Amino acid sequence: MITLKIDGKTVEVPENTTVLRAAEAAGITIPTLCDHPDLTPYGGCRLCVVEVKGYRLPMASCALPVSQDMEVITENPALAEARRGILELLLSDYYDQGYEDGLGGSNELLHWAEHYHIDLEQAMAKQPRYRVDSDPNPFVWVDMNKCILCTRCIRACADVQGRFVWSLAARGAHTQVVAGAGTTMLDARCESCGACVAYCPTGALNNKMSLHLGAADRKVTTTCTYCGVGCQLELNVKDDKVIRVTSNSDAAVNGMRLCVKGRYGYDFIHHPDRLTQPQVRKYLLDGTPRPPGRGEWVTVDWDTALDLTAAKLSACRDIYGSNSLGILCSAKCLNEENYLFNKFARQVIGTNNIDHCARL
Amino acid sequence: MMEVKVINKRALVLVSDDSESRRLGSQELLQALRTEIDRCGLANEVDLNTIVDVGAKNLLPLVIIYPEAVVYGPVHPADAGRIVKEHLSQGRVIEEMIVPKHQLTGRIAWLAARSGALPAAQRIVLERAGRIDPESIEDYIIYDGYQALTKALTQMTPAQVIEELTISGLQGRGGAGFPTGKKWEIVASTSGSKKYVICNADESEPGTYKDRVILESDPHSIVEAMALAAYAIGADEGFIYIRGEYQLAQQRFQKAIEQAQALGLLGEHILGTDFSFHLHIHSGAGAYVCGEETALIESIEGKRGEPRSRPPYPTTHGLWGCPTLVNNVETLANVPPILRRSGEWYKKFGTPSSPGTKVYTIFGNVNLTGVFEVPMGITLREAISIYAKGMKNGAAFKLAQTGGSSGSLIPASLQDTPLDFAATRKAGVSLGSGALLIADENTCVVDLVKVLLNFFRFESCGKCTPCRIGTQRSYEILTRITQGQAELDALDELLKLADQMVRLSNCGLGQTAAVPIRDMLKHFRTEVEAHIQLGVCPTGVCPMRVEAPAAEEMQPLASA
Amino acid sequence: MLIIGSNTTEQHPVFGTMIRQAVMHRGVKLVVADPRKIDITEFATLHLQLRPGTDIPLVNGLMNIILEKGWEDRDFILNRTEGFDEVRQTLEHYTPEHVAQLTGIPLEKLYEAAEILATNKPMAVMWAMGITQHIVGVNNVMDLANLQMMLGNLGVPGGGVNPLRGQNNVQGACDMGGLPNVYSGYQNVTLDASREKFEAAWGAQLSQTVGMTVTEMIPGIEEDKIHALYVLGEDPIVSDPNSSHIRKCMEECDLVILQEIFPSETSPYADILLPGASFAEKSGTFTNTERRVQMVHQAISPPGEARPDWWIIAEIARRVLAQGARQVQPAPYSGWEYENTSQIMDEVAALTPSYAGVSHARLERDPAGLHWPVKDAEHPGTPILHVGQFTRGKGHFMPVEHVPPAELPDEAYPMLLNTGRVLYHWHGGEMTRRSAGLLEIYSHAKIEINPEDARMLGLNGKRRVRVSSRRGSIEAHAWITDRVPTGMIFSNFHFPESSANELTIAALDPVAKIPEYKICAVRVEALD
Amino acid sequence: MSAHTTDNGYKEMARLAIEKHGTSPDALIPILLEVNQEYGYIPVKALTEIKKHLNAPVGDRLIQEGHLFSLASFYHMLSLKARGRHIVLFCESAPCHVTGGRAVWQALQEQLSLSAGETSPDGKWSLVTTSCLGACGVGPVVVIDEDMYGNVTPERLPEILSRYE
Repeated sequence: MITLKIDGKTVEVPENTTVLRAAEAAGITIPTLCDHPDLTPYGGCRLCVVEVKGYRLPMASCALPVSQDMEVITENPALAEARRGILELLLSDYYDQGYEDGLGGSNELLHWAEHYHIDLEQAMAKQPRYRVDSDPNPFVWVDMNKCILCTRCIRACADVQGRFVWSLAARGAHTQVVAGAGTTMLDARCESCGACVAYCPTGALNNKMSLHLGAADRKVTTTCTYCGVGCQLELNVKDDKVIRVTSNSDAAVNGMRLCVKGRYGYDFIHHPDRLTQPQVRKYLLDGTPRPPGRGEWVTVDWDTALDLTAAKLSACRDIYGSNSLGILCSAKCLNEENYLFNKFARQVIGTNNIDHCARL
Repeated sequence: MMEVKVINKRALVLVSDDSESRRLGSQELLQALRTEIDRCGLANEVDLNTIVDVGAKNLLPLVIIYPEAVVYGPVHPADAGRIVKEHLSQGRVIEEMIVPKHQLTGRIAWLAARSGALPAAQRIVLERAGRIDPESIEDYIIYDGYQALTKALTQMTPAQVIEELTISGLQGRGGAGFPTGKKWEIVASTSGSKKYVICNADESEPGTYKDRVILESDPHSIVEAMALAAYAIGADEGFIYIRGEYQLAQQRFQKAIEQAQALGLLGEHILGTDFSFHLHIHSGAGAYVCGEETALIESIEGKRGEPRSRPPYPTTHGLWGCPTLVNNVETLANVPPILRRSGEWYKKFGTPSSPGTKVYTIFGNVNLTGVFEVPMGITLREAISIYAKGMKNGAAFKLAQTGGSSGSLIPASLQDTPLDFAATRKAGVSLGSGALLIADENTCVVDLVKVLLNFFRFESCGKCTPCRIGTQRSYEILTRITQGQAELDALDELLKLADQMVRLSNCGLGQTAAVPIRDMLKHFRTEVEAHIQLGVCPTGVCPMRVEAPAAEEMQPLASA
Repeated sequence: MLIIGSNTTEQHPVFGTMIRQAVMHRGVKLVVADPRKIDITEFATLHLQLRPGTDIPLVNGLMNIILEKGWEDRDFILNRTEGFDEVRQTLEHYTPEHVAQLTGIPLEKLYEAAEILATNKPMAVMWAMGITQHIVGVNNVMDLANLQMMLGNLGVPGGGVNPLRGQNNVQGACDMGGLPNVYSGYQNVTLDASREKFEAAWGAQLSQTVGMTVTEMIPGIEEDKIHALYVLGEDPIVSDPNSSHIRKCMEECDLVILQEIFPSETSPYADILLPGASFAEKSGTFTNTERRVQMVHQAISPPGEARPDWWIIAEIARRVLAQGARQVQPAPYSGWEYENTSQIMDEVAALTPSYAGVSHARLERDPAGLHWPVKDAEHPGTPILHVGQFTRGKGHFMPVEHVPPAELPDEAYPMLLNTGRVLYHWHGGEMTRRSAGLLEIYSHAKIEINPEDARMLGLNGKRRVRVSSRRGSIEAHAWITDRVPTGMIFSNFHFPESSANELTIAALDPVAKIPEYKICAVRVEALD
Repeated sequence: MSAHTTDNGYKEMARLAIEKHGTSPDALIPILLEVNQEYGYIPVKALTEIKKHLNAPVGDRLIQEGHLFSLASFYHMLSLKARGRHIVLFCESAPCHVTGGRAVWQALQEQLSLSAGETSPDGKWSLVTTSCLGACGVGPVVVIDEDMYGNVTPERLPEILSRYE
């Protein structure tokens, strides 16, 4: 363990911790844009500079490992001025066309700019440098005019997803983030997991499906409905609609990771094909024999549907015996629901003919 | 193409000419000297000039003669004949007229420390340049080659090798002047089963090509030096990162490696000892920033040349995370001579604070351009007068830029500052790589700095905000000034950008990119303000109107 | 790490990303055994491209080499297991040379694989449907357990046999008694003690005989054994093998009740269609493949009249109990009055030892979830099974012999069909085909065909193929790729119009009754 | 520039470069230099072929076309654009600038009708700026293909350019 002093507070952290993380452990927030706890430190944006005793110039705390008896100052007028300078520089290359992005108001660059009282209007670039919406990926909206080259997307794709879709191209004033060999994301083997969007601090990479949908009323943490990994995700809800799915570093199974289906495959929930009314075949209501093809559907209320179902099931059981019924429960449904189906088959019907698609 | 220039002996005579000297007859002395020089037919070989603020009044007027750096004083007009005849004509120093060194004060106090030997006799780094066949290891060996390695491997411990270097006082020639012995010591004392030696031959500072000359004319000296370094720090593998454009240097170095391997001077069990060393060439691919040691390491590792955050430094976390020694070509070239002779021997050259010699390249608006090696501590004025044979077309000297793009702008008022690490640092000037760009009165400082910033905005790796965006914004402001489109507050903005680049950049590139801006505003503010307030470029270089769109369109590389 | 029969990066993408990172940053050595050059192979130290259906020879061959080299964990075998000698005898026929011939894997790769797997400890085996969906699925799994016992890799963190469950809550559905032979928590229906416990709890007499599996029920319709089906969120037409046969059976069924969120391929055969709620519209729990029980939280209301499935089944249960012959006595858990799923979980906990300590309140407090068995309200859960001791005491080695797949290519059907899913779609595709973006990226079924085969078939630039088996035929786009070896094609079942399950064979594993989805013989023809 | 610009040509080129330099990370830039030397630039298809040989994590990353592209676009000696038959390199560093480079640059652009980085429509010329070539003693410097011209003036340019077909 290493002991150091941050803003006069004594902090003890493991070796190889960065000063920024050590400060965080001590409850001190150092502004940063390029750093993220999940990603390899980069030291690019320089917003996180601090003063360290023994060093002439401010140091980037996100890339500086702690050392024994280090003395760090994280904020003073000179550092605030330095941060304002960095933010102004970043904003001078940041162009906002004015649309409502798909992040729901979580732009870290603008957050810090406001924190340091920067006149956004004056500081922002007046001209776009890139085409807005420059990639055809159906999930990821790309607007490189908002890119501050923090490379979180690149590192997310490398350190989290392991796919290496994004990289930096060119250098100096022309440096930019590109997919693959200057191709589209999908051509660069993108799996559309959206990790790059989740880590982007400015909305240069954005949720295309959520553009113009604004901020969520609330976020509901739940378990993904697709595969057996059981990722935790946050359903962002507005007006009783899911407008976006986000991930959270705290999730025990998956952290910030999600796959394309988990993050973006949610729109089936609101698909017009959804069954919204109980339906029964007309012949059942008429009490006539079953026609070929079972005849037409009639929409009914719940009581009708439930009574009819109960009547038909009891009849079948009473006529052919309990074991003439088969119950298929579902690996997509809740534990509680599957338990009830098991109870239904065994207690109510009296059969062990219950199974589900585990084998399929 | 470029050959090493044989340096002509010429002299520079400086006469003190401040008000006190004048009162004591310096103008008459000047006149007398000029007459005597003309009379002896030396007008083409001797430069006569004045100097002010030289301290001790009892010595005035005084005369300084370079390259010997001899100070006479007080000198009367009547002494002019003797000085010209004996000293300038016959090369005999007039001992009884010399000012004792302890009496030297003021801006010439440093001369006390200066060694007086003639430059031509002091070639250490370029000792063999032009004298041997660079593609012949036999030639190298005949001229004392591999003696240092043999001596080190058979008679010295690694610690003794480092000790000798420490005694020599050798400092890194890449620009920062870090003590070489200390650097070796750090790497040697860092534990690690694998260590590397890297020779930084990514010589990209505009105007600097001394390393190329060394590699092309004496490649074995670097092979030997790297082997010595490896022995001293406990490495068994080394890389030389040679600038991609230096094809001939790469070929010659490759040949040198093969020859050394064939003779058992590289590879396993060198000279029958337990010491093994494998040396590889890594070609640069065109990136100025790779001259920065951590960017260079990234580049060897197959990545973009983006400098790392430091600490940790390469001495402990270098190539592939292993302790790594990175030295510049010129630094290494000094190593075999030091070990062959001794650290004490080396210390006799140059100044006490910066022992040894320095190899310079000089170019620009001067009569003679080229490479020369002299003891540490010559002045800029000497370099121009003696080695570059004066300004071209008799134009007036306006400024010099030392050390390539990242160096300082030195105005005429600082011409007499000795070029060594300590003195330049004190004067707020960076010695840098040893490139001396000499510009005359027809050069517009704004135009020059704009060119420099244009260079930086493309050579910045783009990683950190202050450098990537700061260089671009600075370039845009400078462009506006040359177009007559700037307001006076643009200068404050420039200074602010420069300050951000210096304080907040990740590496030296961003930090030094600000130097020309600061120097320009420090030494040439009037000229810059003339562009803005009067709407004229005093030298007539700048267009002072909008020729093309100020900011170029940037095209995304992506097809999308 | 050994991945066998799992296309991890596409089927369990988030685990896939973790494996990639482990390889890159923790230096994990990865061996992938798969007939296809699936994505994860690019991260593999070694890819064993075995012939489909030769998993047992491969695993036996690896064990043979391990014994030959003396890499087995003798302490573990001696102290923690039994039956090793029989396995050793079986392994004798699986010489590396013989195995190389059976599997098509070069000899040196077998040796290399054995060395990587045996000398890097701990070593984890991950597998999925590529192991189980064979007529020898159970044997495959047992053989992997043999391998891990031999290497002492069970009951240690980072080791183990790790099945990756296909669906989000397969684990939970099994845990909850959604199987014909067990009540919740794998309490056997044929065991008197279990049955009596549930009879007392539910107040009803319960059946003593093991019920029918899904793969028996549907054909059972034809045999007049089954007259009514109540199907919850399933689409047997698309997801079961040999679709045309399934259609015929469903057609005949007297009563089909389908509880779903979308109309499906099965709904034309239904008599009553009950609109259920999606995962976003109800609260409860799912249990993931690591046996981790986690909360599902309702975020929005169900659309229209749709209702959570627990509400619907409870309503039906009450109504069925109210009429007809079967009577239920008053008992602690005989009723069907639930206000929420939390109450249901309390009932589960009361009746299920492995879930005894699980409650919604506890899961809300600890969002990391609980790994069952959770023995009581204080028990922390069990992330790793078999630490120190196997459930049954000693781990039992089971000798396993190779059995060739039920249907292999012949003259009429010369190619082998392998089936599975792709990254962008899910199972029958009911949800993912209704996600605009997913459909945009992957809009129709693609059949993977090796370039060499494509040339032989005269595909020559043509896009579409017809694939036929003894059971049916489909048309689809061809994707010419060396992901598949020659002689084999790969198809998914996400698109009903060209679902691979029109072709697959309903040959079942004798124990687990899992169909052999992974292998059948087909014929491929180029179209237009 | 002898390699074939066919799929097989790229394949062969990639194979040879890998054979020569290996697949460790430090081989990447040498491989790219080799390809650039062969074709005069780096065709994206060649990147794809190189990538195929690096089908396992190299260091802590899996090498994709993107990384190779990123490198190629970072280093100036590597070009991602096809270039003309003759490449005119103009040194735009300060030493050449103060000795008259500015005028030479204007003249060069006018006489070739090209801006920096452009290639003429007939594929004859590519005009490329470079930083210092270390020939500052004879600035301004222009390099055409392998030939270096020092002390260039606007007046000398037509004669120099006329030497190239």
